[in-house]
Amino acid sequence: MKARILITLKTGVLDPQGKAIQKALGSLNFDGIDGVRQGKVIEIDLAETNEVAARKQVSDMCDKLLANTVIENYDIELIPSAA
Amino acid sequence: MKARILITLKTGVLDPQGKAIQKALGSLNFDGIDGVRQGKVIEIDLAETNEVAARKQVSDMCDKLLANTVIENYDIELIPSAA
Amino acid sequence: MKSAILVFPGTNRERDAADAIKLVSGKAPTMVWHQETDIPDVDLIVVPGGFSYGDYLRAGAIAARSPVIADLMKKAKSGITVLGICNGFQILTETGLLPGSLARNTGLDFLCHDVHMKVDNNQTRFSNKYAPGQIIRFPIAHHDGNYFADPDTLKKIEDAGQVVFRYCTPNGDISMQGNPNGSINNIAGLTNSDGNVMGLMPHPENLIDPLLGGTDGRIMFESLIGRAA
Amino acid sequence: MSKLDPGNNSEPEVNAVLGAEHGLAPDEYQKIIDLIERVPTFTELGIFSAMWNEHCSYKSSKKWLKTLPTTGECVILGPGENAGVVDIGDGQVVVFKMESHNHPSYIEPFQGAATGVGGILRDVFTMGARPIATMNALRFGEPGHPKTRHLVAGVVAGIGGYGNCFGVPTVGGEVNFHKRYNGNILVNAFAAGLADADKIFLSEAKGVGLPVVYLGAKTGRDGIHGATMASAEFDESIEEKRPTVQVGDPFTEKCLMEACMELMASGAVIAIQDMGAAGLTCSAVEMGAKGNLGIRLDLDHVPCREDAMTAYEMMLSESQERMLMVLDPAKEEEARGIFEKWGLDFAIVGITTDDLRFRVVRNGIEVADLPIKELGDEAPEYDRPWVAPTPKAPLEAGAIPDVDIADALLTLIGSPDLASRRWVWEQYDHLIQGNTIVRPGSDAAIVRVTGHDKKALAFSSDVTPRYCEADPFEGGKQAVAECWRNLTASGATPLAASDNLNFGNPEKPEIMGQLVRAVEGIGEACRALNFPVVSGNVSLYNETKDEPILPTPTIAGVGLIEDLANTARMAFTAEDEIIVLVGATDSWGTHLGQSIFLREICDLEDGPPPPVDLEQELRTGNLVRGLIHDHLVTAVHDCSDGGLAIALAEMAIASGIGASTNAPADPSQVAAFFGEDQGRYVMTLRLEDRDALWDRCEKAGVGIAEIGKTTASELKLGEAKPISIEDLRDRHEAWFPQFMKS
Ligand SMILES: Nc1ncnc2c1ncn2[C@@H]1O[C@H](COP(=O)(O)OP(=O)(O)O)[C@@H](O)[C@H]1O
Ligand SMILES: [Mg+2]
Repeated sequence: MKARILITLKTGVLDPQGKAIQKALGSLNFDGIDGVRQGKVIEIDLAETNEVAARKQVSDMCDKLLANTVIENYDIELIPSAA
Repeated sequence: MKARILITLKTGVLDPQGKAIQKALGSLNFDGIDGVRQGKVIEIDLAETNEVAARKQVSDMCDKLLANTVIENYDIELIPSAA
Repeated sequence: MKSAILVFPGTNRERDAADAIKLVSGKAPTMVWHQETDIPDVDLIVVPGGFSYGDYLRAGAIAARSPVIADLMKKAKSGITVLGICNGFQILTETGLLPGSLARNTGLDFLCHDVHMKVDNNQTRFSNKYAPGQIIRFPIAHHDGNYFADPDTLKKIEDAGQVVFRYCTPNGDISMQGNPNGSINNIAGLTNSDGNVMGLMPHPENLIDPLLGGTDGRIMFESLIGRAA
Repeated sequence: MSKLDPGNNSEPEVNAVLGAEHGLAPDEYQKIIDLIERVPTFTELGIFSAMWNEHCSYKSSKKWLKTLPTTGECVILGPGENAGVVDIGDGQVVVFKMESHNHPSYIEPFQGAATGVGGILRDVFTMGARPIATMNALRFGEPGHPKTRHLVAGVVAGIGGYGNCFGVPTVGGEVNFHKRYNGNILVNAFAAGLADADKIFLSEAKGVGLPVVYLGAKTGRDGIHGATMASAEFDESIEEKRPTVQVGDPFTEKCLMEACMELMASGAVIAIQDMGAAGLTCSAVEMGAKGNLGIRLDLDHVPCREDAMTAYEMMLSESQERMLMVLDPAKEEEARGIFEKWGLDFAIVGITTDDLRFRVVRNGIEVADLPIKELGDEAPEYDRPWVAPTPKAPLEAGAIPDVDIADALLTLIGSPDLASRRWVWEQYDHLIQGNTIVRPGSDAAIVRVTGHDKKALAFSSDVTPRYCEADPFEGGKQAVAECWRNLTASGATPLAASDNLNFGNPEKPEIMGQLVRAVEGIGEACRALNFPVVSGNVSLYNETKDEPILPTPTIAGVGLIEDLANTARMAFTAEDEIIVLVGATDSWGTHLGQSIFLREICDLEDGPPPPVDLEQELRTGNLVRGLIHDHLVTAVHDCSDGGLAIALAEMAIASGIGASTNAPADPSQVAAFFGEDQGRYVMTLRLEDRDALWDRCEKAGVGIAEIGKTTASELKLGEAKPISIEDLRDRHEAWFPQFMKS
């Protein structure tokens, strides 16, 4: 099983990278950009094959390490391995 | 329209971050982890409402700025705004 | 004064901190490896600068989950003095011992240069040898020093006088001009609500000798000694 | 599918065509067959191509490198190991080297520059020295070229990203822009470390039947053919020569260094060699050949991070942050413990043998069996044809327009090659380790020797490529002289140098001529100044579509300061002091050929470069050092790019104190203020020391001219209109940040 975790900043939390990208896109003449946010994606190959157990394991990982839940949200997507 | 861009390292490119995360998860006693890769996710709010045009615009952004195509791949997902 | 310095893989300013402490207190600190579960009984625990675990994932994140942290939390809660410098500050926010978090510098670049700071609170064990409102000059060397706290937390911090140092211009203006990294309210260093744990981004340990351009950093260590002598 | 495709597991047939694809000329391929009396296996061909390419074998340059002076009173170990070793007294040595990472940095500037820093740091700590300082000499294309800004941003961030995380101060370097680097940038990285003289570690294996141990990061398919690429010209097919880019992991390198230091202290290390260019191949062959031993590697034990790697791939991988060691078997467990503590891989991958063969086994099958000494010793060595460059005619009398001196100064101080490099070095941690006494932005950086109150080392890196283009011999001399002069201006005694020779395609006689003449110039200057070359690196084929770079022999020098009290800075220290120009002829300045003034103001790159009188250089430098030691001068700055006017402006900007000069009696005001005559220093002194100073100059036979006084806050050059220091500083500081923002 593969887990894809999207980690994004909570609304209201400062995002200097997102802001800088927005500015840079502007100066490259891309327009119509109303906002940019940058986050992380972490992909984990898991031995676990049961979806419920996998989700539980990954959300534990997020709470304990992968996300700083004071400032970040996470979202887990599970992708079963091609059998 | 909102675009979500996943930027990940090409296969074979060393991912020190992923490696460090994998080790850290191991020492937190998570097991059955066969691999970890870290990438970036960038979310952009676009004024553009046409899907084809939006995809073209975002992939231009990726080539010109957002991704380092020497070592990174990107993948674009478009999410129409709730009207 | 007995002191200990925590060392994580990737820590790289532990020698600088040890030199400063030794110079001021005459006693070399004990180096404590991150795998250890007991920190010796000391008056001061320093979490030094560097790139623990390469700052991978988030600056300080992996270090904050090391075995040694449990005892650090325990000792901090019992009132032992804890000083986190640069990466140490980032680690302390990741453990929750200090409020808020440190984001990438607004300009996105790593920055190494001198900054000015105003002493906002000289009634702490870290700053009692500075004059109130004194303008001091410290070097910075960081990539993620942009202090952030949500409005409620920020209000609590400010109301309780937890801010010890603020970035300022050479003449003492607390403005964006004097702010190298975008920190909210120009916060360069702050304590926890009990006042025994402080984190700051600038490097007092690199300004302890006139030969190196000044001694403003030394005063912080002297403040700490004064208390624990 | 290309036969070089690292993903291709079925081995191609080995023949001359495949040899050519590996960069081996037909006669080189034949030489292999003659040597081993059979057709090599695919893996063996890979090994030969790695050992015999330009980067590892120095086949075009060796003949000329041998002519450089490499010994001296202070030299403990010259070229031949990972880095040079120089005595600094008290039982301590400084270990240093400079190395290029040009091609990779052009392809992926961040990672290319980062891994360049990683490589040079490894060279230094492999010898048992803890790194204390790094420098970087960078050349980019013209600022207006569409790629330049991206390359500058990436390279600077990459150097900072690696050095800052590793924890070594980056204290110096160079940045130049010129259109001849549009297609080939240069990234030369220097590192210096400290060690005890009796605790230097070498790569020579000793003892038969001992374990060969692999340490550090895992092996991937990174940079396979990196060394071959560094020996080929860029062309349209560069994309194809781009297998996987190497990514640096400074965190792992920092752990590797700490682990190596612990391991060395434990007494377990018999021989050690880092895996740099052509990784496992070069390191294993070198350890065996130097020790007159054979090596047998069993690749099944090599820690890999990718599946199904072939022997060929493993032997050629340039994955970073790896080491090879021969260990004392009695200490094996202790050694393993240290590496595990630091979270690094530790694997026994081979054994030393007495048969002088280099044997490689994969899946139980021997895939290489080669004579180990011949792999290095029999590498081709060429005496390539060369032609001496034609000397440039002196500038014509009317070539120099009469311009406003003040306006010209304002233009020059904010021009790409003279503007402040603050934007660059503020991204480098230059303070870590708490010993940086003089920060970047001065003549030489000064770093205190840990554990000493007074003792320090000075570092400088220099070369003026436009001089080398006009006359490689004088340019080579000048690079050495300027480095030596910068060290001297800080009060240091220059000890020794490392050279990084960057040139175009040596198969072209005119390029080979540049190399030969530059090396001759460097040799002559090093001999005259007692400044031996103890390490270095050669980077050739820096050309794209037939356009070579400017010849760029970078010189990085190290000087010793016995007492920090006896040093000088370039900042003026007080108003109303006398300003003198020492080392001058009767005139304040004469030479405008190849000057910055000529290029920036007249849009002309012409004439011969300024000649260097080495005997005069030595006399002047020794005098200046004596004056600094005796505290007879209060500020010292060497006169280089941009001449006297720029030197004065830099001293004013550094201090906030102004200067006013007399009107020079010279026939040309422009030459007086902007001439780049060599061997000169601008200094200040107190009024009461005037007689003593003139006396010293006279005794030393060194020319001195009193040129003016320090003043409040303006710079006034002769009759020209005064310029406020604020204006000068603004111009000086503005260019780089503005360029990077635009
Ligand atoms: N231009 C040079 N001048 C003097 N010595 C050089 C020069 N180029 C290379 N060397 C020396 O040749 C040896 C081999 O260099 P190199 O292959 O670059 O080292 P490494 O194997 O550490 O990468 C080193 O000892 C180096 O110092
Ligand atoms: Mg080496």
